[in-house]
Amino acid sequence: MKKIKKQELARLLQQWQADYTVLAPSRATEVAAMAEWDGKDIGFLEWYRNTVIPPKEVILPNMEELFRFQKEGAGYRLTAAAPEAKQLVFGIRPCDARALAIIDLVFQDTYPDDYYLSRRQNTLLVGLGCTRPCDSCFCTSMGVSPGESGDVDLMCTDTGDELMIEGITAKGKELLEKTGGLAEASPEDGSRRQEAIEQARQRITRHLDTGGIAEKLQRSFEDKEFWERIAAKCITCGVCTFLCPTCYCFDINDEKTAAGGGARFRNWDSCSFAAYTRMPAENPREQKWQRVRQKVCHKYEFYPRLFNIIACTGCGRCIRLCPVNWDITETLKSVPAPTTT
Amino acid sequence: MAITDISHRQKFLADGNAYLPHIAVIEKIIDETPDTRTFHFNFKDEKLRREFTFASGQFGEYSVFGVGEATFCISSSPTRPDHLEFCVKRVGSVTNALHRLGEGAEIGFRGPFGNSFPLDYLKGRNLVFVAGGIGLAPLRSLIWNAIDNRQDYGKIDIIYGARSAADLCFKYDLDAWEKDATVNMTTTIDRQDKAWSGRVGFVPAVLEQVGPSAAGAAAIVCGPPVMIRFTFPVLEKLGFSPEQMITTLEKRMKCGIGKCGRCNIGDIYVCRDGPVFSFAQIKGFISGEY
Amino acid sequence: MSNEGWEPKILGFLCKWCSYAGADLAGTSRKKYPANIRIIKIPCSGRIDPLLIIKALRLGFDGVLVSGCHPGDCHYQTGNYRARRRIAITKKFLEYLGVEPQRLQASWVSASEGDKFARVVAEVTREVKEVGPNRLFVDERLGSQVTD
Amino acid sequence: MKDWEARLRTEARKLLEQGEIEYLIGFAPGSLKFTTTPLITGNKEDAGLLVINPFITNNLSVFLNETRGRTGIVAKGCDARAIISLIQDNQVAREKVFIIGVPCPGIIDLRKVEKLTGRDRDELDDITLAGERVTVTWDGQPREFPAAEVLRDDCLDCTSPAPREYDLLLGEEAHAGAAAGRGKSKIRELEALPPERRWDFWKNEFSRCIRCYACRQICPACFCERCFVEEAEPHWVSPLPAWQENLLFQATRIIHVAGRCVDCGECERACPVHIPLRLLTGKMEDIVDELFHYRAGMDKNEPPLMTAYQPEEAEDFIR
Repeated sequence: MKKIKKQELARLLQQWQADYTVLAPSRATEVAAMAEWDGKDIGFLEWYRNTVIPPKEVILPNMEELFRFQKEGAGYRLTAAAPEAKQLVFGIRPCDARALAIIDLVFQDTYPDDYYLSRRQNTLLVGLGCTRPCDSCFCTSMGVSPGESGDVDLMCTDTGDELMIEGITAKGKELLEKTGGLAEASPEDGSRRQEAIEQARQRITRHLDTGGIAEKLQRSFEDKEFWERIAAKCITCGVCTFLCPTCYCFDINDEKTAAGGGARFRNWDSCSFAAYTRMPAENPREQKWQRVRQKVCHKYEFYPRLFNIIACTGCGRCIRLCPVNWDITETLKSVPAPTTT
Repeated sequence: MAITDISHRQKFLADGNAYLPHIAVIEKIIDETPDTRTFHFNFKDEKLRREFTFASGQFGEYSVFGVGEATFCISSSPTRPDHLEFCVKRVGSVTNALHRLGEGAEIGFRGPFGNSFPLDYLKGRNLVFVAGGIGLAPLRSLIWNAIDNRQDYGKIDIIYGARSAADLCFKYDLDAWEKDATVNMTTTIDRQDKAWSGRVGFVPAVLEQVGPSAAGAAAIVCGPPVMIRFTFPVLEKLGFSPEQMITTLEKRMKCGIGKCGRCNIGDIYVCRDGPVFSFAQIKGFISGEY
Repeated sequence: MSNEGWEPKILGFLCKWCSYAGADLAGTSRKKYPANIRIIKIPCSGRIDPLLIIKALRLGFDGVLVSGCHPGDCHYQTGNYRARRRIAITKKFLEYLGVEPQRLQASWVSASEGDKFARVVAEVTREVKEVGPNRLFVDERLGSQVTD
Repeated sequence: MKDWEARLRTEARKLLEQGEIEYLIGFAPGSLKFTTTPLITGNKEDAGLLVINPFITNNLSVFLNETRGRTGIVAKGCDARAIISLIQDNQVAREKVFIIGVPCPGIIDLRKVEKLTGRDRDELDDITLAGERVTVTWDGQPREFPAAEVLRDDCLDCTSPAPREYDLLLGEEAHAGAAAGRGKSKIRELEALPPERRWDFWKNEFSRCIRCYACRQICPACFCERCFVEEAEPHWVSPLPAWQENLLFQATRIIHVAGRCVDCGECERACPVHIPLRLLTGKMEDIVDELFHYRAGMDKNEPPLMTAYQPEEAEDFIR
């Protein structure tokens, strides 16, 4: 394990900037998001708790060009851009890093998704443990520790004046090896780090028992009355899904220009929208309660059945950003317990 | 930024980027009904044309560049590989754009995607095809496939209906099957119609009248959702087990490869795990939401 | 960018009962007016939706003209009055967003006013020309959506 | 406000018990600090959950299409105007609603509190509003501020904090915008800019729109069964979150709700990326007032702005 004084962080990031496009928490666009680091400002160490826009945006952007087309005579010419340069995300939280590990499963499945996977491969994640979790956070209930992560390449822990830096993956360890200006952490540093991790864990105040949740949901699937009650105050906007670090659903759309050219893009989509599944003849999820049910069950029932993991990391964005304070933890707590028949 | 020309890639999905279409040329357009057309197409690239293979029941994603993509099954049979076909009803922006294209126009094609009709299970059985409207499109791939391998199958019953005589698709096929002594063809329309001298009645009711035996048979059903919902109970009454009833589901799709999420039903993605399912697989969810 | 040789493209939404016939009359009586206008026939000026206006600007038209029947003459009694409110609001609002007011124009032209139609098109074209090309919505990535 | 809350609970329970109303729409405590959440219920026991505090931010009239029978609804001044507007537009029948009016002292804008205190909302101990003063407590220390510094902009501009239409009114007092007009100072600044700077401003703001449609979904005036954005043929607006399409969507939406929008400010609050939508709705309110001397949701018997006309009006721009 290595360490660095917090005020030295800019020098460290500058060093990494030589080989990577460095992204770090930023408020340049009004709300916190991962954005290209400006080469000096490390003020985020003070204000940053988590981003509003989840870092999945770095790997799965809300508007991603798939390829371009250009009309040539009677036909078309297609061109695709090469993958982008290597990037390094500094400061990703353990919940969001876990979220990427979770959605990796779907993008690796059956037909590998070249766009997602190449970005993923080209991106180095440097985690930063939480010291001030929000009151909406419930990561510990989802198997995530706010202070540590195995889902990043390098993990940093804030021990007050210093950042402890640990290599997690081979890629991360290699970078750490190459990085100059770091001090070796002592055993005392190690125990201070352990203390910080433990403290972060203690600061999580929201808890959810997910035991048997998939089974409960499966049994309640046809309980229309329950779902109508749950859905009543939902306004079916896309806030919770778009800003969820594990929501990966997308749409594909073309944009064209006057000169017969254009591009195909993919953009985030949401199962909260009626148009998402609407077909000319009918819509399997026309009703609000059906869409709310889809959102909840996809995360806590279908995804676990497919990939053996719940598609939620307890980041709490859906709770704190919801315009009507629709709280997923309350919903899950109110799923009727299985009745023995 | 490096730009690569990908117009002439010769790799199919298995080892290529599944989002990039291959360019295909529309060779022929057939008006099926006032709002439905069949397009014959072929890949622009010679090598792709030779090497492309698919199975009955699989689908593709078809692009009109600048408008978008839509999902259609391949409606021709792999036993007749000189060209490929798909059938389009005019309902939205992409389908309208396809209808505006003429012969010689270039489109994009991604596929083939999805599973296919279970030929191993069907071989040696009597086949009962039940279709409504444009729902015949996916089945006709299998029907021609079976006819071209006639010795592999038992009796073939086809029960096909549409709202009116004008809405019957693939009339040239209906004629051919009518004339084929090895096929028992029944065509019906929903309501009496001056231009029609044949049978009148809804598909499920006509199916009951025809009453094919369930013994050693399999029923393959495709049509509007409401027809499918009423057809399964009739088949049950005729003695078909849920495993003997096969259908192909239509859902809104974008990616075709089990990622974008909209065709998700429980833990399946219709595009990746379907679109062909037995009633045994889907009866759990067909009663409720789907 | 130089505007030399540039001619504005103006989209005209014309009520079929009056202005469209007025445009027809201008044509058949060989009135000269600038060829800058592309015409869409609408059933009544009351059909105009702010969406149509903004969409036209989004597509790159340099100006939009909505033309209907004179007050009191609407085939459907009140369509043009309703259009008037809508256009008034749209114009003020677009101006606030930063759209030059000259880009949205309105006129009352009856079926017998071929002359007036020609004059309106000439005036609108001149005013839009003065403001210059519409680059409001130009896409930095892909270029313009403007179609001919 | 505590008295109002107690009275509300009693009255609401009585109304449900007596069958005067079948449903109740009000506010219950939220699951996070300083939040409330809409309560939509037919169960009289739930009346005990009702709260009235300076955090009852939602405009509950958006839920009126959720209930089938006669519905009791808790309404602040702006919410009552939204209901009136819905009545004018035949979206809600007056008889269908039982309006429980709350004379609104103003709603606290938590983003303003965060800016003022330099603390995130969950790190504050308490926020109390009393008349013109607000007390915010953090690290155990209470600190006092003028209420105008933390009230929502739309509250600062509010001219009808007391509901204009109600069946039951909690309390009597209602301060009409202590600092009326203050909430629109940014609009005035924008107006003073040259057009291209204004366009650049909006281009920049809308480039971060993620197209979640929270603004539309939270809006009581956006009641179309199918929004133009979802039309497939023609595809008026691309679903791609490009700034052009985002602005095309929002500009059209704001014009569509002209004369219906009561400037309740909910779209701006709901926006997860903080696009200052009130700079649009507030301006639209001004335009409608200036051109037609009309204000949305003031009188249920008045015809809606866009269906009415005066033979002689707003002619000057027409050739």
